[in-house]
Amino acid sequence: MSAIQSSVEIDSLVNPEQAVNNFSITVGTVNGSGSQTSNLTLLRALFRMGIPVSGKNLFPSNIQGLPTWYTIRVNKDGFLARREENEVVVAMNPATFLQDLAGVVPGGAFYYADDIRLPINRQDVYAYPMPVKQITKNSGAPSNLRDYVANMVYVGILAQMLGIDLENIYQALNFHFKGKSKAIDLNYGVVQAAAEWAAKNLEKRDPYLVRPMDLTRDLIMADGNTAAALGAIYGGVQLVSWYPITPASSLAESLQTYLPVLRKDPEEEGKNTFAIIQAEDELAAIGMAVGAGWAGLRAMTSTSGPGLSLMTEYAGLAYFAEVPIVVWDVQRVGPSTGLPTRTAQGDLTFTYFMGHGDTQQVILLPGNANECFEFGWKAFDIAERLQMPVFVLSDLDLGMNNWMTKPFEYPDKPMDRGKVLWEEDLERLKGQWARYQDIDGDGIPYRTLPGNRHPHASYFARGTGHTPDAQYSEDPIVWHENLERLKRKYQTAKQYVPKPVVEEMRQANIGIIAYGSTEPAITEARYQLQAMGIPSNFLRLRALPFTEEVEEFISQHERVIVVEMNRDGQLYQLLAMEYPDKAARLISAAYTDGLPFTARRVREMIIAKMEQKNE
Amino acid sequence: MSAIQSSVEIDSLVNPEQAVNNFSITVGTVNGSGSQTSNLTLLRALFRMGIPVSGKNLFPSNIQGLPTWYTIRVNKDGFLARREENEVVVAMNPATFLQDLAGVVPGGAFYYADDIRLPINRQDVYAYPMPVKQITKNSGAPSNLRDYVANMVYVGILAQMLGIDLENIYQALNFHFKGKSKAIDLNYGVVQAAAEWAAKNLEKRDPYLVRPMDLTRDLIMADGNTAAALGAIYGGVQLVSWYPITPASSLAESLQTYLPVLRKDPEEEGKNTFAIIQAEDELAAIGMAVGAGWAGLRAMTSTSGPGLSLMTEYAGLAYFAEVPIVVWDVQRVGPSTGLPTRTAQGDLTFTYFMGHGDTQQVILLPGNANECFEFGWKAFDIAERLQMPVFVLSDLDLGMNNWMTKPFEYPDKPMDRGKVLWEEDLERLKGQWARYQDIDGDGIPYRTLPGNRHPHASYFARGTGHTPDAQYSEDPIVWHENLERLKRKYQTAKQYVPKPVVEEMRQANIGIIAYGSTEPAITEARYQLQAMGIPSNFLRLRALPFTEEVEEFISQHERVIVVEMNRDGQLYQLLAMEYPDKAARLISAAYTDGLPFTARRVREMIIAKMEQKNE
Amino acid sequence: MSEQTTSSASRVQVNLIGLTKADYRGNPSTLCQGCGHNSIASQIIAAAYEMDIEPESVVKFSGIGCSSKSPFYFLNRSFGFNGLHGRMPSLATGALFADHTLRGIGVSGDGDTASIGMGQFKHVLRRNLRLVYIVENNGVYGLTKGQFSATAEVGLTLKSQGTNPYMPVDIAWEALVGHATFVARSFAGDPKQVKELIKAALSHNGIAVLDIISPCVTFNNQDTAMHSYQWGKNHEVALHELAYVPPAEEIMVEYEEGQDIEVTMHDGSVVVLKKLERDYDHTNRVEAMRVLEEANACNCLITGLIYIDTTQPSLTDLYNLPSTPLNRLSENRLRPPRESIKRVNEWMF
Amino acid sequence: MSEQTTSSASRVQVNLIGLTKADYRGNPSTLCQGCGHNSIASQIIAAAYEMDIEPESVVKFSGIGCSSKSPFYFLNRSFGFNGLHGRMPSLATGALFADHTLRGIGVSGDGDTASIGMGQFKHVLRRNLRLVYIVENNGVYGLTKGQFSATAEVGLTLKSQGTNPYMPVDIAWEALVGHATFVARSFAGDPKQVKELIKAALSHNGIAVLDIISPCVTFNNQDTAMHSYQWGKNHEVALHELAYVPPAEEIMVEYEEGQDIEVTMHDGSVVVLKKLERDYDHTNRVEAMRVLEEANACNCLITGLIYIDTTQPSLTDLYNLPSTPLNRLSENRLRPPRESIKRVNEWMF
Ligand SMILES: Cc1ncc(C[n+]2csc(CCOP(=O)(O)OP(=O)(O)O)c2C)c(N)n1
Ligand SMILES: Cc1ncc(C[n+]2csc(CCOP(=O)(O)OP(=O)(O)O)c2C)c(N)n1
Ligand code: SF4
Ligand code: SF4
Ligand SMILES: [Mg+2]
Ligand SMILES: [Mg+2]
Repeated sequence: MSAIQSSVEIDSLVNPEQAVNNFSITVGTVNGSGSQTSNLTLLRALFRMGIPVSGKNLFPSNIQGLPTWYTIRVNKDGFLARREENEVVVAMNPATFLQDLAGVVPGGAFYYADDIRLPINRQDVYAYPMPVKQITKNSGAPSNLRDYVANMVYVGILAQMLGIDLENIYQALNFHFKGKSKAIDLNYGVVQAAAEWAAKNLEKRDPYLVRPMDLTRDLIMADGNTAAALGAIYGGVQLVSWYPITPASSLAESLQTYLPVLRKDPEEEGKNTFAIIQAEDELAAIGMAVGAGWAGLRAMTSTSGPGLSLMTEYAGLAYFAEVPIVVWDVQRVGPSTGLPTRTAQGDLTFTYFMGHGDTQQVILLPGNANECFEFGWKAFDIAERLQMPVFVLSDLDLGMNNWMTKPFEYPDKPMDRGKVLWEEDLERLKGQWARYQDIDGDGIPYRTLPGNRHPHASYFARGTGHTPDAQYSEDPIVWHENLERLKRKYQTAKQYVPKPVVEEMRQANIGIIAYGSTEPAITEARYQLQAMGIPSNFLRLRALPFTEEVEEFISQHERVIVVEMNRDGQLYQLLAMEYPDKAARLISAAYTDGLPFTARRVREMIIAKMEQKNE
Repeated sequence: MSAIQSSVEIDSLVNPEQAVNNFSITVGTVNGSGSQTSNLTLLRALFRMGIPVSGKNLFPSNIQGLPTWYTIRVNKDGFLARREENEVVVAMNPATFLQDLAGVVPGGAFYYADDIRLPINRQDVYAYPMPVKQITKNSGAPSNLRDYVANMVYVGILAQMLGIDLENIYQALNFHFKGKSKAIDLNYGVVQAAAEWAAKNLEKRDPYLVRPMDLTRDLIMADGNTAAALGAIYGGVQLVSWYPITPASSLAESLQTYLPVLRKDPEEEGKNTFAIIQAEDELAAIGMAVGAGWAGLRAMTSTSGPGLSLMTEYAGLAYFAEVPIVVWDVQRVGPSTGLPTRTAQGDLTFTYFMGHGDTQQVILLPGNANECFEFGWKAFDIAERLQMPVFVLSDLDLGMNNWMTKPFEYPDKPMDRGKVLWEEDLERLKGQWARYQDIDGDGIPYRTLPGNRHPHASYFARGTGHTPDAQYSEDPIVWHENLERLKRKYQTAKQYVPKPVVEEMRQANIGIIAYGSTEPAITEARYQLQAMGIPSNFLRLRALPFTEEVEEFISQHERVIVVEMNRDGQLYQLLAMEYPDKAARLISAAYTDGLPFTARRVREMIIAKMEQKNE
Repeated sequence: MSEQTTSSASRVQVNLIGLTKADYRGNPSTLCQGCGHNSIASQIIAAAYEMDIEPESVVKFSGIGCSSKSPFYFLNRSFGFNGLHGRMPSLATGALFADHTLRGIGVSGDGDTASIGMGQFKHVLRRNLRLVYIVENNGVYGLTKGQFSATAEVGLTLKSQGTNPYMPVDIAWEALVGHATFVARSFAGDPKQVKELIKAALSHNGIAVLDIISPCVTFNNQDTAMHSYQWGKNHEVALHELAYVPPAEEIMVEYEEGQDIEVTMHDGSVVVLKKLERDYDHTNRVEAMRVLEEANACNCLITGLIYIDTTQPSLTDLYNLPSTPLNRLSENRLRPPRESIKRVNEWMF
Repeated sequence: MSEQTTSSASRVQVNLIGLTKADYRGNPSTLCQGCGHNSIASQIIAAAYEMDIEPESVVKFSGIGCSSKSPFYFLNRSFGFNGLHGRMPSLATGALFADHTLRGIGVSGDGDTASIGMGQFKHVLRRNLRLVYIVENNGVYGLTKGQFSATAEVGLTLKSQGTNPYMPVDIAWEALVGHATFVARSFAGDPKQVKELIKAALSHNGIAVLDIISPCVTFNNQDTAMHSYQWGKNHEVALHELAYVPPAEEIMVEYEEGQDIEVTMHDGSVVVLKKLERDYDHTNRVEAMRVLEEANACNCLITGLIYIDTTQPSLTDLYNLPSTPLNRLSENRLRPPRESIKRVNEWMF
């Protein structure tokens, strides 16, 4: 597993002060052994100590038995991207013991279950055995439950050895088990036993420690899929049709969990103002969403690559018949089935051109859990305003890992239901209206919804050519004008999609454009580059179509490096296409291997690209 | 129907000499009334007279009853693109009588069935009534068959009035009815009766005439779908899986017609060396092709927009699992169901990016019926050589209309079955081989085929990450390297795909890039522009990936206008993306309304674009 | 019958809700003359008119095909969506959640349902969506000019297509096995039965599958073809004579004790099944299958209400929806109150 | 039994073609311990070994899912293609045309076949492709962590999923109605029956559907769940005892006149159905359906060879292919002779 390759980086020398609140912990366990609770407990405890922290799960496409890793990064400066180095490694899995050992930085700490009978073949790390079985037993955990709690042993030992105070562990467990004292006590018992054992039997020799800080008080910890689901709920989602797929499933499952809790109908006690349908596949999932969106519901579906490919035909219909729906694509590594449990940003160009014929799709690009929530509700306003499908491209890293983020904010404006005509409107208009007429010059027509009882309300929707009043037509001019109106509408979209976020540095003369979950790696890399005398400005794109800020940013820099997690430089391609006159300024820095970017990866790509350009 | 709008063009003044072998005939009939035989008979008779001619069918998405038009262009200079002007109009359909009448150029000829009781409200055309029923009756056609042959009346009358000698009509009928004298005589009888009637009763007043020439002797007349099917047969196609869709159906149906005739097994008398399967939908059609291509058959499927969208997921698998298949996309107007019986070039960007994740698909772009044949067989060599899907983008105009073209040439090289290892090869290699290893540095690995009985032959194919020896892998480096190899392979593709065709004019300083069925309109437009003092060079693209000639051509011109039949300028987009440093030279001239381009449309677009750029 | 005939001939006939038959018409058909689909469209118009259904309370759905065009030829005052080939069921499923008071009519073809649409067809049955699902079954793809569809009989030979090598899909049978709660087969050449079945279907609270043999006069109407008018005429065997009796109307059809069966529908209407020669239990799935298998054996065209189960909840019944249609809910019912966001943030840790 | 046991224990056992059981193994399974899919994989290995099948003469296909992973865990010396979710049948259809001498084994799941794969499943049946089509049926989507599949019983409640509201798809039943020529149901907890059925299926010239209840021990193995080991053990009712007798071997299983049924397969092998309590006609579709309906009623798990028709041609039989596999034809058999091009050009006018 090169995920935790050993390699010393200049900036990770073991100087004791450096070693406080500034290291990574990686735990190697067996998939399905329930280590997730232990890892989250550690993560939460550190978060409660006020220390910036992030946790990333590196798991196989498997249910039980294969190796899996969890990495926690503790960083006082708030840099939370993935790192390749591991200062503290916990080895619970015999199958990866040697590899895990090899992954410890020189001078690092290596904790291992002492029933793994393998040689410690390194002198340059501090090795700590953990009598897991014995401690679990001594903790008094009933024998039938010991397997489930064994992983709490490393929680207790790390707490003792790193300086995490147990009260925070307790609170983390209390939260995790929703206050159920039986479960809490059982697990906490093991933690305590382990901590005590460590205090008695282990001598701290490595320098890695945590100390309380006050940097997380106004923050929350959330994964993007949960955030997206909650955002959708505040966006008034009414119909969710989905088909299971990693890494998107937990988005729909969160809707299943939270909708009943948060959406109590104030008027009809105990009724559901929403419906969730698990469809038979993605063709049906998007079909149901299109039907519902057409009929006036806030409809969404969520999927990943393979499912997205299957949604192509309906995506084209929704674009052309002007049906608002929201599609969340939690990206995983493609092409094809690819790496279902790894992250990427590879669906951008495909989604933009999704559907045969001329299509331009609206795409939102959340960069953190908070934006997953925000775009979760905004996507509906945009879709209904534009009468278009809106695709939100998240990814596995953002969607399934826990991110420190600003608290979710209640929507700052009322819902925008777009241009809908009801009975009274048609009364006013004396029934005079035409479904596809561009009254307002913004390319967006008016629509009526099934159930509208006005005798002139109805129209016949279709994927074939139609006149402004929705009659079937093969007339060349009618076709041409309708398609040009759709293009106008796409221009209008620029007014409604989120603008990019720009961060500047003094004397910067290079620009960086990126999007989505790579922000932490890029931010850290920019800091490192600045230290190396290369300040940069950063535009984080949040939507397509591109808004004017993007062109401005490009104009302001002779060199703009487009950084993304795919092979072909997909955003770079779309920018070159959109701004041919400025295309020569653009430089593509793209890479994909399934792992979230590290600051080092970004830094080295940027330096390499600049040298290339200089040659 | 603005398809035959009336409007006089500078270069179509009615000067008698101008009017010989230089006009368009449009026949308006009712869909399903069997006028196709009459129209083809006229077309073939003119072709036999040695006069350059083209025929285009403008039909509705309907089986029976709606208006349909057929336009024959006669042009001594060999310009055969669609024109908007009609010098000779035949009105058989009361529903479009007035519109058809309005569509005649001033000074033109208007033939109409005299049982249509509508006023001739124009003085500036020559109107000729045709007593259709009476002539059919007098011809002696049995009453139960008269409806079927009534349309032969206008064939006879036009023959008489335009100067088509009846012998050619007879030969055309003889060909059409495969020598079946009963049918021939029946139809020819009507033609003769009509010609005689016209000779007696109609006085020729309009100037439009044909005179024999000798410009078609070495040419054939074919539609692109038939040509593609024949080409595929000479390419050794073995498995055809398809699902009906306009305008692609006739491609598979031609395979059904010609395969049994042309593919007699020389070794096993009377056996079929091929299989044609009508699948339940396009997902299955491409799935069968992928299965067959994987197992070593020359496999193809044919479809149009909606079906193409449904093939997305399998296209991604074929790209990633490296399975050779050929997919013909006979383009119609999209997005969505769009205009099923109209033509467009709208699937280019979608196909290039087809499939989630990073994909680059190989695309062939035939420009005439002869190339449909040629690419029909070449596509298999390219697909098997590259172990990739190859998409051939034709369109409705090219696929379903009759084109004058060079005769089909027998393949000039033996089949290239690509890098396949059989038992004896593995013996030689002592079983040492790895499915995805890049031995030759061209990105193309070796493969074995099911049925290979060598104990080391087998491997497990999949859409998930795999090592060079086809084992499942989630390793980041393995993934990255495999994807980079695929990218290398796409570079290699440049050696195998057809190069563009370049036509130059003296002193040209503008370049034109286009592809596919628009060539005749562009050639004619370039001639007109030259006459206006604007010479141009023309690159007709024939494949993606772009070969070096494309970059050279762009470099050689300050302004390169990319002309295409879609809304968004899709080839322009791909060129800008591929050549960012030269993107500023590119100008997009794109338009789509479902009708084939006219020279006027192309000329006016180019002039307009050049003025824009000059501003 | 709900028509109010009046002495004065001058007054146009209107139904109980005051609409004329014209109010139920659609655009003029562009299908071939004599196409079975046209006669089905007119029976839909007649049924809706006679049932006094408010056109605005109906939504039409279809896939792609000649059959799927026909919703454009009836009930112009109803909303309609002509969707994608084979994907009508998902479209209808989503749309019918928007206003559970609407009645859905889906029109599909044998290609649209049994070829490309098999998956969505089978799955909408499992969900018992309240939809009248009409399959206009002609054994071919009409709109693409007569290729075999999945319901074409094995061995059927067509001039331009050769001979069909594959076993046919039996739509009624598939519906039965797929847990459809209303399964009927009929014949476009038997308009009266078609009309009564449509009425019954419109009164059913769940999926009502009507497999209607609807000849394609242009591509598959040779007398020997199982989807032709002639074959249907010669081989139709009706399970029973059907009469639909609207709610709150007494049963007029004369009626033999113990002989006839009354099926009481969700809306209180009654479907009377007048017994013909055979005894038949329309509530027994296995019986229904036996009858269909027999029909194959004796190759005859069994028509009528093959199976019905009025006891199952329909899809929207399962979702405990408010009485107000979902697509009319105001913001305050869709967006949780401001206070709640604080709690949500506390969960995020 | 084809094994050659020898006195000297030192010699490893080989079958008639000289292969050891190891020659039929696959990669080590990465499925959960106790997963039903693993026991099915071992029965496939055992069956192929005991039948003396050359591994290179088998091709494996699957879709996506835990079940679909399992072809990687048996017959490593056979080619295999792990394709797309729900699309295995089309992949197998195309591939098996390449060499008609190969036997296809397709492994799918209930989600892969009955949810997303319903369409391709039904259509491969109509074509009677010579394929052993194994559905490892556990009522859930294992690989995506336990959501309900289309075969989950209505009302099934799972902690993380709530209660399943939709009617289940009965795969054996669907196969019957879809004209499958070999339909069996079995239970991963009954390995002997599974093995004999796989042998029979491998000898069938056409599509052989094996609907095997294969418990997901991680997500759907509560004793009350119809796809659990416990439920299967308590409710299994075998239609008969099965014994597969290879071609040219005399029938050893002791055997009661008139009581047992012999089914002679395409390759000359015989499947003996030893009668248990009930009489059962395995050649009668309606009978088969009745039995399945009864099984639902009495809710028991009917297992065995439910239906077989050995008289139908398989898909490739219909295509009049040469004896040489298509994928071994030389250029001179694929490209028409040079002369022919002239004639072709004459046609073009
Ligand atoms: C995805 C897709 N594939 C193919 C087509 C072409 N197509 C249009 S209608 C049709 C078949 C219609 O047959 P059926 O449903 O039986 O309707 P019918 O015309 O016979 O009434 C097909 C294949 C399409 N529109 N979309
Ligand atoms: C198009 C597509 N949609 C969704 C998925 C995600 N997915 C993988 S396996 C699976 C379900 C597998 O269930 P089943 O076929 O029953 O197999 P099991 O794991 O239960 O053995 C799904 C939905 C996918 N791989 N492709
Ligand atoms: S082609 Fe057949 S199905 Fe289509 S309209 Fe004509 S008769 Fe009807
Ligand atoms: S999750 Fe279920 S189906 Fe998948 S391997 Fe584990 S037990 Fe088997
Ligand atoms: Mg049909
Ligand atoms: Mg399953």
